[in-house]
Amino acid sequence: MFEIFGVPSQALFGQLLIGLINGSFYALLSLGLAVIFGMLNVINFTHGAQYMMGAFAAYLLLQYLGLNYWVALVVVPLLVGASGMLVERLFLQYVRQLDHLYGLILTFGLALVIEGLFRNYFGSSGEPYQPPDLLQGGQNLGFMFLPNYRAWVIVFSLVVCFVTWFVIERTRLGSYLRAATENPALVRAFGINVPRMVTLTYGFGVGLAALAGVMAAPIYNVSPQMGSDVIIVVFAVVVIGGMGSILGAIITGFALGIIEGLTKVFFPEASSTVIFVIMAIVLLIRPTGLFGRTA
Amino acid sequence: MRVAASLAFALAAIFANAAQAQNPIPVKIGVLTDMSSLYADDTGPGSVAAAKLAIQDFNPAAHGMKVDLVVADHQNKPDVGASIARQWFDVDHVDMIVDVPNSAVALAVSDVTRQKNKVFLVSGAAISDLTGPKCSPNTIHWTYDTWMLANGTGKSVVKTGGKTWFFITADYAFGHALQRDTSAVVEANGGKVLGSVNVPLNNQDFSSFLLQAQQSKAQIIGLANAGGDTINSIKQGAEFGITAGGQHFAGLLVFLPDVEALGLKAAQGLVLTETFYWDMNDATRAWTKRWQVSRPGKFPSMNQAGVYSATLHYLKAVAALKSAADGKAVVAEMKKLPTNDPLFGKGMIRADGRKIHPAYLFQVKSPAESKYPGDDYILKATIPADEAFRPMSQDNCPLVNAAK
Amino acid sequence: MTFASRVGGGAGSECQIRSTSETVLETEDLTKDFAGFIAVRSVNLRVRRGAIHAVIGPNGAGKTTCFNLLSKFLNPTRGRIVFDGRDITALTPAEVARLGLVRSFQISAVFPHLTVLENVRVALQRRRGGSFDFWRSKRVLRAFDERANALLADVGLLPYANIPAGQLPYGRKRALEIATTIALDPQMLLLDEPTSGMAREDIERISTLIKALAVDRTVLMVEHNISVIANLCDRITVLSRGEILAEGDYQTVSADPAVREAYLGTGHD
Amino acid sequence: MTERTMAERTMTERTMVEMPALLVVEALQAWYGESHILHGVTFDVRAGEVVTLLGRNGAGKTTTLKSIMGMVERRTGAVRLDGRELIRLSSDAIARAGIAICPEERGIFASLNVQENLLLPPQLRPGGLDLAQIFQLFPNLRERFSSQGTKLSGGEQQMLAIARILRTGARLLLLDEPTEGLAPVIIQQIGRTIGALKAQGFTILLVEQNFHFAATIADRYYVMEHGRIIDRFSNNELEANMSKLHEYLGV
Amino acid sequence: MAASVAPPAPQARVDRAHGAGTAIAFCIMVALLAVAPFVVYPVFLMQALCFALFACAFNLLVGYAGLLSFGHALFFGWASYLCAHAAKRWGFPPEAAVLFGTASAGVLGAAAGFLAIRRQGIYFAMITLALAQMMYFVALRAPFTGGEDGIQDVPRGRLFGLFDLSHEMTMYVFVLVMVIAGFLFIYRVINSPFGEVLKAIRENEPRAISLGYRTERYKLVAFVLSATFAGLAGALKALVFQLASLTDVYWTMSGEVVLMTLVGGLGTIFGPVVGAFLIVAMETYLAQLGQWVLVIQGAIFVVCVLVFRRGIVGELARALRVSL
Repeated sequence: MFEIFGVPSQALFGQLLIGLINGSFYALLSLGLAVIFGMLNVINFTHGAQYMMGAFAAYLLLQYLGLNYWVALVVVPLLVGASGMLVERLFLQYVRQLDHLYGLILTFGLALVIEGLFRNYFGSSGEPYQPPDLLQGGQNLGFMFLPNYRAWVIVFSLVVCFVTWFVIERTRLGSYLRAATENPALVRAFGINVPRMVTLTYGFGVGLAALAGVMAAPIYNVSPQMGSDVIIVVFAVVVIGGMGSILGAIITGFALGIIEGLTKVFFPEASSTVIFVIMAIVLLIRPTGLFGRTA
Repeated sequence: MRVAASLAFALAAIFANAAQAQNPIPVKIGVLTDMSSLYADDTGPGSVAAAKLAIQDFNPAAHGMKVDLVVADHQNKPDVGASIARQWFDVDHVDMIVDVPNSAVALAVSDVTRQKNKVFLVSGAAISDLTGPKCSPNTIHWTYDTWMLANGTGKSVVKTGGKTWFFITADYAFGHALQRDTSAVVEANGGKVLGSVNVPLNNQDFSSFLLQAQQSKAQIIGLANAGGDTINSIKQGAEFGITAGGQHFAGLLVFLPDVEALGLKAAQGLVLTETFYWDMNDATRAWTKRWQVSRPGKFPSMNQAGVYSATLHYLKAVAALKSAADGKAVVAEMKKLPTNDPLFGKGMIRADGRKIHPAYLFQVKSPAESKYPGDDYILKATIPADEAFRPMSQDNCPLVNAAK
Repeated sequence: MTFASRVGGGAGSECQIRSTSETVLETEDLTKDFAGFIAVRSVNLRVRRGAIHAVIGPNGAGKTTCFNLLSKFLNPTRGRIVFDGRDITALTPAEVARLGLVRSFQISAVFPHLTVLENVRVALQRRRGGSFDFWRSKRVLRAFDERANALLADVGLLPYANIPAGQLPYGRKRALEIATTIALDPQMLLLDEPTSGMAREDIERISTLIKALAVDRTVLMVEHNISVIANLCDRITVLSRGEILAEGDYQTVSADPAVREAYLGTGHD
Repeated sequence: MTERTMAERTMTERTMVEMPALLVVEALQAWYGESHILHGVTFDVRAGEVVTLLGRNGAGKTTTLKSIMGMVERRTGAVRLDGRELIRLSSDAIARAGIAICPEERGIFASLNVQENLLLPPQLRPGGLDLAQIFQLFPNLRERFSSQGTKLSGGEQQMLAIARILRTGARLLLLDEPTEGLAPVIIQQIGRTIGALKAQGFTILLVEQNFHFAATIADRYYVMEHGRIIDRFSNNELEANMSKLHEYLGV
Repeated sequence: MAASVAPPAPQARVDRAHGAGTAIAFCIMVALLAVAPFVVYPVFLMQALCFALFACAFNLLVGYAGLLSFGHALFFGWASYLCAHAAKRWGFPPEAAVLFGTASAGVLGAAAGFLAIRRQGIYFAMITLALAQMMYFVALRAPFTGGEDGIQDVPRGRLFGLFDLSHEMTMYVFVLVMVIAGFLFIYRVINSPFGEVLKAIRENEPRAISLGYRTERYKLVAFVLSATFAGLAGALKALVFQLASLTDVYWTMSGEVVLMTLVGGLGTIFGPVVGAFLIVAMETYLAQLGQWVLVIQGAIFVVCVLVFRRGIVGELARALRVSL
């Protein structure tokens, strides 16, 4: 066993792996945010609240309908995604053409409303949610004990990220999305119902947030403020990756998870600030983020 | 238009309070608490319900008194808390503020209370400085404090074999104080602190810190944090097999609602110190039943019980003085009168403002051991009242020195 | 040709000693490569002092890119730009403007929420100083009103002085933009399609104005309207696909078969 | 030209050509935000024709195409395709009714490759060309099939922009300055392509500044100024109107 | 096509007419604020005044230079800390402590502005956010800031050695005078030769550059001015509450000032003041409602964006056809 900066290498492997797990959540959340920004030109501040709704939906399904984790994994993104589509039809469609500021404030207001309602009904301590039986326990990797559920989180979110990337970058549907991002009026003039596509895209982005919420439920405390705790960080991830860049959001999400993990070893107090330091540096060097198109 | 409306609203609020019948002795109590955030379940609406029960049990009419209650949310911001306190004292004629979880807010409110010569009864906040360097003739620290937590949990854990410790500490003054006090107790009792890690507030993922704790090979992982942070640490600790690997958590500040939120499966085996448990005896159970009328399905925390106990004692003192006007006098009267209530039993208030009662070391039951909702704790030890809190000699409280 | 060091009208004007070399603007091997697409290729342009020089060419020939390079809104991939004997290749757009090489834009560039008068005043203010005076009232700017009104009168915008510029019809916005540019009293103007989208009477007014301006300035303009070019310009450079196709006066250029083909299309007349 | 002579000419044309109008535009007005761009545009295009809108920059030609396609913020008047009123439809519905547009600046999507650009407009009606037919018309596109759209040369981009709207099944094509910024050889090629499309039965409404090019392919012309149609003539009247046209277009 | 053209009015007359509306509104505002402490709780008013100044300073940047900073808490909060520290630990008299806090905010503004103005739009906002969060971290860790307890029990002291600020009314007069002075100064900046250039840059930056303006310098000056006045507001708040805390440097404070300005009316003179009073009133008088505060606040933002996009004063000015 050798040491790196006074930290045993084995410990470091563990930390890297944990960073990757956290990165999975950042990647999933920032992916949804990037998809929404790319298509709707709206910075979706409600994303955190929708992530929280995902976790709560899983909890409620289990509590009141007895539906387990695996069902929730499928049903919750659909439900919360549908609620997102409603939000898009009721509110967001009116701010899409305006300055980003208005979309930001509107979605921020919605996030407050949602969080407030959940606090009213569920209090703030949060609710327990157990990992599914299938994924109980864990593996001893030698350098650390890896809970099965965490391994599942990495694998599953990699798959989701890849599938999303594939759909957007490699399929016909994705080509509609990309084209509509560049020039929605023209795509519409080709006979594609762009407003409906926009609604579905928002629903999809929100569904991704809800999916992340379901996956987070067994790990983190299911509480109304879990979304507002994470939204600013995810927001920073998207900016560092380059607004609207799908690949940028995924790679940056995982990478920042790892960097944050390492910070937790070497300078734990700064672990929640390191992302902002990186954001400042990246923006000073690359004005449009790591993967953003240069204007 | 809306400015005018909000001004009118403000005016109405102020005048409504000014015009009140003056015949009975008026007393106004303000529950200043966290209604919406981190500590809302440990205090918040439950504290309000407890204060109402205290007023009801005291029966103001019988003592020729009229007691009003106001409530506000300090949002865990010292400036918000201080400004509400100021406004209550200046405008709304509030005589006493009770509860105030969050140490920073409590310290700020304590300053304001002393300036305005009113009464401040702390139940929710933990920091022992309130009866130490920051003690005040207008403040009583009721339910618990950091020294008591450190001493209760730290001492008994070391005594039962938990010799080596690793701290996961919330990176702010309260966390550091808790770690400092506990380390002192651990070392004084022959234990050893192997390391610690400071974690930013509202961190979601503790696995990295748990891994560091695991690698320290310490027997005990002391959690010098609170609320959601504690819940997440324990929940993820179970996941990473911390307890299965032979290490144990010591929750330095854990309340019953936190245990409920965690679920017994994750929390089982956790050792913690509290001064009140709803299922202690018939009196506490009867009170809990009444409390649950307004908080269905919940179980009261020690903070909420403390609000009841403090409010009741305060009203007795006011009744004895027949006036709530002079805060210092009321506090002095409260210190003079022995305390007695169904929740904390008999006790007293020291010159430094410390309420003295026994503390209890509990262990969280396993799901199998729990027979009914809320059946969460096994009583491991009772720390007698005279040992539970920091002796006045170690206080550095200026009030006590002045008295000498 | 005039080599006058003209004193601009109104108070607080400054004198500029202008060097008397024949060529005021010169480019050497000017090239702009947009990630593989070469918009401007090895252009060697030479503009005589005091001339009205037109750059023409079909859409997409690189005229606007060329303008952006000259005014430094784009950095050239290769080549050199010399203005008034000074190498300006490495300067910022603001510095170039301060040297007296001022451009207009293809799409009308006004400050839409400022009034017409304020639009011109902003330009006058830059020349006359005090632009960082945040502690003084903007009433001091009234000193510029006389000059601003005179400029507005020149372009026929005086009746509109107090309406927000954004409310002007398109053609008048162009006129305002030109008035604003002139307010700087530049040594050389780069006008990007000054008459496009204008009604005929406006075109005449602007043509007259440009002619009057060029008495003691150099004008380099992109223009589509051949009659304007024929009337105004001393010299014409024809760009096509980023390269100079021909150069000369109107007669020479219009007789050039290559120009006819490139500019007018595969004509058959 | 006076109203009366225009009316007379319309009469003669009607008796000459008995074909029904495929597209009828009547009193079309359009706005961008506060600015009123079209002030009552009226014209028609008969099935199988190539009709060109001429006019200077800013005359409203492009806006006319966009208004037909429903791509402006607000419009009034009438736009009828084969007798069906389209003025209230959204642009995707108009596309499904059978009109396709090839916009100014070509509208090639930078984030899509040639294949994706080509396949982007969905097939909305029967009767569109298939890929084989398209490659016959534009052999270059087959070679550059997987290049990024904006990496093509200007001419290739223009080909791509035209090619992709041929698949949709639209019978009426709106082409906005297809020769803009292109080399003469390419312009000739585009001219031939438009001829071929006409032969295949497509109806084409063209916006052009280059009337020498337009003259090689168009059947009729409308001249626009300040958001109105100010003149019209057919191809065989072109020579006679040459001087007037020079004045209109300012060349 | 012919635009509705007003008969040519001499510019001076228009200025005066425009100024008259603003002057009347200003007089009403001052009169209300002079009477207010006899009717409304003065500490509440002082708090609202501090936020009003903060929002005005912020509005100078976003409303007139078009730069949306999402990190203004940095200047507000740090000025608050430094003023509190100077008054409490170094025993500065209140005027010197406020001056020290304000000046420090200006210096911080110069440093942050130097980095941030190189970027635009959302990226500008993000850089300012990042810088502010980094300074939040410093505030959390630095020994003198007292962590989450903040600097408590800050003495208000005697102004110029004469006026005892521990009297609520004296303090109110002091705060009122400072805030009005700040408000007037910001008004002057907006209506100065410099302000004209700033507006031109906001409207069309490339055009301003082509006129020879080195726009980044103007933006930097605007940034520093905005930071300085945000600092003045923060320093005053520290004295009013006798407390400087982490709340004021956290990003939520930056968000709050955006909301105040937006609700009141972006780019209007009085909007930020109205917005600040409204939001502070809401937070104070709705505090009893607990969790519902969040819901009500959120709903107000949604309604504002959907219905009153110009903000209260912006919509009012539009309805009355005056500039406020």
